Amino acid sequence: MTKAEMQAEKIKEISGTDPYKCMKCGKCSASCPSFDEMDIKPHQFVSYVLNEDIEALANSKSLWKCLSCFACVERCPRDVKPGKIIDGARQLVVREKGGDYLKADEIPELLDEELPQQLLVSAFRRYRR
Amino acid sequence: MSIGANEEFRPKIVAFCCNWCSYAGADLAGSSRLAYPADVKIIRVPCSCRVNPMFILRAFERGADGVILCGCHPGDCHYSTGNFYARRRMTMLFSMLDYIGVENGRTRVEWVSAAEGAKFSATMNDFVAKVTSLGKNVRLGDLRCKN
Amino acid sequence: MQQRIGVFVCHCGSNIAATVDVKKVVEMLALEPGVVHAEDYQYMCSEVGQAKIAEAIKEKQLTGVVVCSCSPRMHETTFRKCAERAGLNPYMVEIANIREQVSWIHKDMEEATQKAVILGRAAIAKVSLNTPLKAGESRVTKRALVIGGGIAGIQTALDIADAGYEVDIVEKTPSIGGRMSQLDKTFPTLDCSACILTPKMVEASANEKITLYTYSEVEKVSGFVGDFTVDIRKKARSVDMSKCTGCGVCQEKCPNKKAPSEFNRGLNTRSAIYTPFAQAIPNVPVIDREHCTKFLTGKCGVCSKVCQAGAIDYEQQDEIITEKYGAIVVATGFDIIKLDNYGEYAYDQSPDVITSLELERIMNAAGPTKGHLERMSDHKAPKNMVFIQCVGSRCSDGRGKSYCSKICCMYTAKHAMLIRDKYPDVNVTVFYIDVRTPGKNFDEFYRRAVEDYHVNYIKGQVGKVTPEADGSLTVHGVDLIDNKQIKMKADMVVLAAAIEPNPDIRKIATMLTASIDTNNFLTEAHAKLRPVESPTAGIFLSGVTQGPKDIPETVSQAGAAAVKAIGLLAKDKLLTNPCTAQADIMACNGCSTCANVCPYGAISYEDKEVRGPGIREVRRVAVVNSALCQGCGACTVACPSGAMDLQGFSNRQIIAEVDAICR
Amino acid sequence: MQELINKAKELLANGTVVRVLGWRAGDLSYNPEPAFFETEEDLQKFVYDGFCGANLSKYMIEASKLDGKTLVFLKPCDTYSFNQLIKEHRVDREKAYIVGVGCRGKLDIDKIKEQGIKGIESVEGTELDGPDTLTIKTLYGDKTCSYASAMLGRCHVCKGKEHMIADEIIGESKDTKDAERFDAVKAVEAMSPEERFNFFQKELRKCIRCNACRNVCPACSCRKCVFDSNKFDSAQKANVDSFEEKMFHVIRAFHVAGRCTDCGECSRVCPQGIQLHLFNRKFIKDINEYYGEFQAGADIEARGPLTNYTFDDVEPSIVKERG
Repeated sequence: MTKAEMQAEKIKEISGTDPYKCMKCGKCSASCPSFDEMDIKPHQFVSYVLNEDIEALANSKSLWKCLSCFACVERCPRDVKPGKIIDGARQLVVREKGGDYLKADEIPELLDEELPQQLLVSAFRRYRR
Repeated sequence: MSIGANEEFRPKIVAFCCNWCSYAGADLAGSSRLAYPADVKIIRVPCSCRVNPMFILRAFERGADGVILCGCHPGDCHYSTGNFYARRRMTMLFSMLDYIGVENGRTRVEWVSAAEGAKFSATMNDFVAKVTSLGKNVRLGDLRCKN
Repeated sequence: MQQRIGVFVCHCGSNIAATVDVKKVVEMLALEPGVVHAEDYQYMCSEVGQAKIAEAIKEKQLTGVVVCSCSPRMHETTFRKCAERAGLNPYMVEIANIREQVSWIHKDMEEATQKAVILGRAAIAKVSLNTPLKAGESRVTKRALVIGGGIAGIQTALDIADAGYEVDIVEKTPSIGGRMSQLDKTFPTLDCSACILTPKMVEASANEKITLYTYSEVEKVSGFVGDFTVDIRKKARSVDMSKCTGCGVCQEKCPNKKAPSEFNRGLNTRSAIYTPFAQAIPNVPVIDREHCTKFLTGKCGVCSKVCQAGAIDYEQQDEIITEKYGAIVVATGFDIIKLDNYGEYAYDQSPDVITSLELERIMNAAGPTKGHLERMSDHKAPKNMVFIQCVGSRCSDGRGKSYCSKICCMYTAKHAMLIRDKYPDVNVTVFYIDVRTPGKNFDEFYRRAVEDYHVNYIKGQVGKVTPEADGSLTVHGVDLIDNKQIKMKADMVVLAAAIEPNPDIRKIATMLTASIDTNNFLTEAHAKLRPVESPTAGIFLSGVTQGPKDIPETVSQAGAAAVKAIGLLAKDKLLTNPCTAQADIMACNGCSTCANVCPYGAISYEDKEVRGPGIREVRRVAVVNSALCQGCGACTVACPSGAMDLQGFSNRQIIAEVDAICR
Repeated sequence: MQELINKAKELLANGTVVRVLGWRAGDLSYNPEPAFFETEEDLQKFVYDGFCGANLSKYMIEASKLDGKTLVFLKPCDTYSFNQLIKEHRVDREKAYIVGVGCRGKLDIDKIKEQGIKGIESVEGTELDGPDTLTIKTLYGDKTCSYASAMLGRCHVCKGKEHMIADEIIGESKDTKDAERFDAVKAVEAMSPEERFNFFQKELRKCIRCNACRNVCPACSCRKCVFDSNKFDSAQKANVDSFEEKMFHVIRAFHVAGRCTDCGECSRVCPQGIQLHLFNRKFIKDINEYYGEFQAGADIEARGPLTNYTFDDVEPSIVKERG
């Protein structure tokens, strides 16, 4: 198994979703509040995983622009849940970096008025050890 | 009888399927290529109510490790009421087998419609796994063994 | 007597042979006791294959045949007929299912071959105990029942009546006509729905072979193919059908006009005494007792006063009609799904978000807006209209239906085109996932919408519809081709909601013991080769009850179902299944336990003289009426002495199979 | 006893019945046998005491085939069996004149022997209106024990002393129930599967297939038993390892499930002392729990639980869930 294949498998495992179920309707992208900020759009996440182009996904801006609002997860008619896929990709990157992410007590001074609350909540939910 | 450590135990499973729902469900599992272990051998009966407890005991006595009965969902019986009787009979029989100390995982009733090929396959996979984990059936073959 | 059994193993091309070593199966089964002949062939069901079986039967004087092939549900009849032609009793044939149960689900050749051998052995063990059986006969009631009075039911009934048979239509609502009567125009020709349907409705009502039971429901079904007995509940109409002239004065004068109109999908109201629509057949109104002031408070009675014919009858009771039928056709049609699970489309929040069926009523000259396209909120003409496709169709997330509703792409193209034609200044946008137009002149129709009428088709599902304070709607969509998110103002949004089988179908299927799938569509006897028959003999499927389809398809299926029903009614006698129960009078206790569990009342008791070794007495013993017995076998297990046995599935046969499998 | 004889004489004399089904003395004083009597003279041999435990209902199947009415003496528990037989068309109500006999429990000679009393010649005080203490004449002199301590196991869990069917009743009954009917079943249920298996294997190992249980059972009244028929390949008795040897009792219990009145005759007659009622009572307990209280033979109308159903019946998986 190549590295890309393994990574793709890992994303599927973390997200618990099956990208083959996608019928390319685009409802995820239609629902996404961060769509304009993203270089790879939510409906494309799925094909990146299917095509095992994890490198590009890992280096995309989208990975960090997703708010984890889960609108796409909620509305996806095929239960593919792009939000979970991008979450999986993010986990993959975070894990590979070997844990050099922020500690919880470093966060308050970095806080920005503009930062959406939801982002913080979901970040804590996800990265808390 | 003990099973050698490197000899994989393969159970003998008899599945009674009613002609109208479950046998058709098994056909659908086949045409949909939904695999389940070859240990399962199906006997076609017109209705779940045709299955006499004697048949099940006979299977166990002849060395079966598990017996499963599949029929139409309650209320959907081709003969209207057959599976209702089967349900009571099997409840009684299974309870009795459990009572005399036979592992209750070796018997099962599942309602599978003609459209439920996937359920048929999943049920058989699950049942085979369960029976395999129980190992070879010695108790029913051996209830009155005098050795 | 030792049986002489022939074994025939089919390759089914490579379907079986690719996974099962058929030569090995032949070799192993040839060793079984009683087997005097064993061979394999490419396609046993082919003419050549059947000839091989026939030849072996004659040459080797076979008394039993085992065919290792596909499911008996597929070719058991084929091989039985083949045996019969070769002079062997057809019930001396058994099938070992080594395709659906072996080659198609197993990959390992050794394992598959071994299982095929075991299944073959079980079939040999069974056939060794088979006895020749002879089919009995039962009579056919030359009358058909059609459940549902939409276009499918009407067409089926007309075709059956045309062939000279009596046919009854049972329709739940006050009028026949069904969904089609609610439609404005039909694709791809754009003819007016009512213009083509109404003549058929009139024809059905005028045809003396056809009896209409409107405002009626099937209550109970018993019997079997050729001889069903059905109870029909004729609900109290509160109007005497024989007296009513259909003048319509009662509806006009009825003071309570607040009941939501079912026919107009609740977009407006109707009187408590009503006919669903002007062309209703029969043109006799019904009092809706839940909304009628007379029934609610005891005061009023206006309709009774104004009725010149004296047809109003507040005391009328439901009536049960019991009738016998030879064949039953199910044509219960569809409804659209409830949209409760799709909050994002704001259907519940804005009256300007409507379903396509509601748009049909709005576009219809007899509808709530008299055919003017207007918003239901403020009755203003819309400027921008958005159509959303696949609402609840093709969903595997549990909120909607997994299937494609099939008709939405075409009716949306129709709506878009009609609106652009009548109101050229209205912008029409269609958000689609795929546009599916297989059908004669269908794609051309869709292309006209784009090319001639400039309907804006955008590939991408809508995420959300937001009602704004100014009364407009914001549609949050995406254009997947341009990879752009779209936020668009709309005055009206039309949802192509998924269709689903009539919710009553579960109850009806249970009564008919007809099998039904997880989506509540009735199952066909064979998906390709017997698409208009239920696996339950004598039950036929017409229209959407079998699966989503448009009008031309429905009409053709309705005709096909009619032909199948006619084919049944044309017979004077039916051969009955000879696999019936039989009581051994030597062992029968006469205890009545078997009769208690028989669903067909096929068992009675007679005092019979019994003679045997040392026995000569008159005993009360069970007697099975083989014309009524359907062969379920419930009695065989209930019988404490084992006196009751089932031919073709006898205790010894099943035990022999068990033994062969566990050997 | 004299009351019963007088009644029998009276009914024979006035032509109401042509024969009497009762008891006569057996080989041993505590072993009376069921017998038919046709004349007043015959009746001199008639006996009735605490050892007359047999359920006479089953004899009425044959009596129903004979001409004329038969007088039969039934204890309260026998009447359930008689009703069940009427329901199954095996006995003819019109051919029976039923005298319900009162009951203060029936005696089991083994229960006396278990108390260490040996060399028994006869037992006194066993009559219906006798004392609470039995006097046992033995080779070693007189011994005593309480009536209750000598009762059959089934009498301790008696269903009640009311006759379900009778033309008239003679004698007073005394309540004998001092234990719960399903306690023994519950005790087995409480064991682990291994213990249950070992328990039943030990019990069934004692079986010599004498068929006494089958022959005495009023529900096992089939003209031809499945174990004697070749329909299930279950007729060959020679092979001790054959299917029926192992499964005989399970199948027999299943065949009478829903029809067994729990009369307890099977356990009473078993020469090996196998607790056969544990099978039947298990089914009765399950039926009561899953399908509602049901007493076979309480009437002649109710549908048996295994020939009945409701849409919402428990699924067979309940056995597993119940654990």
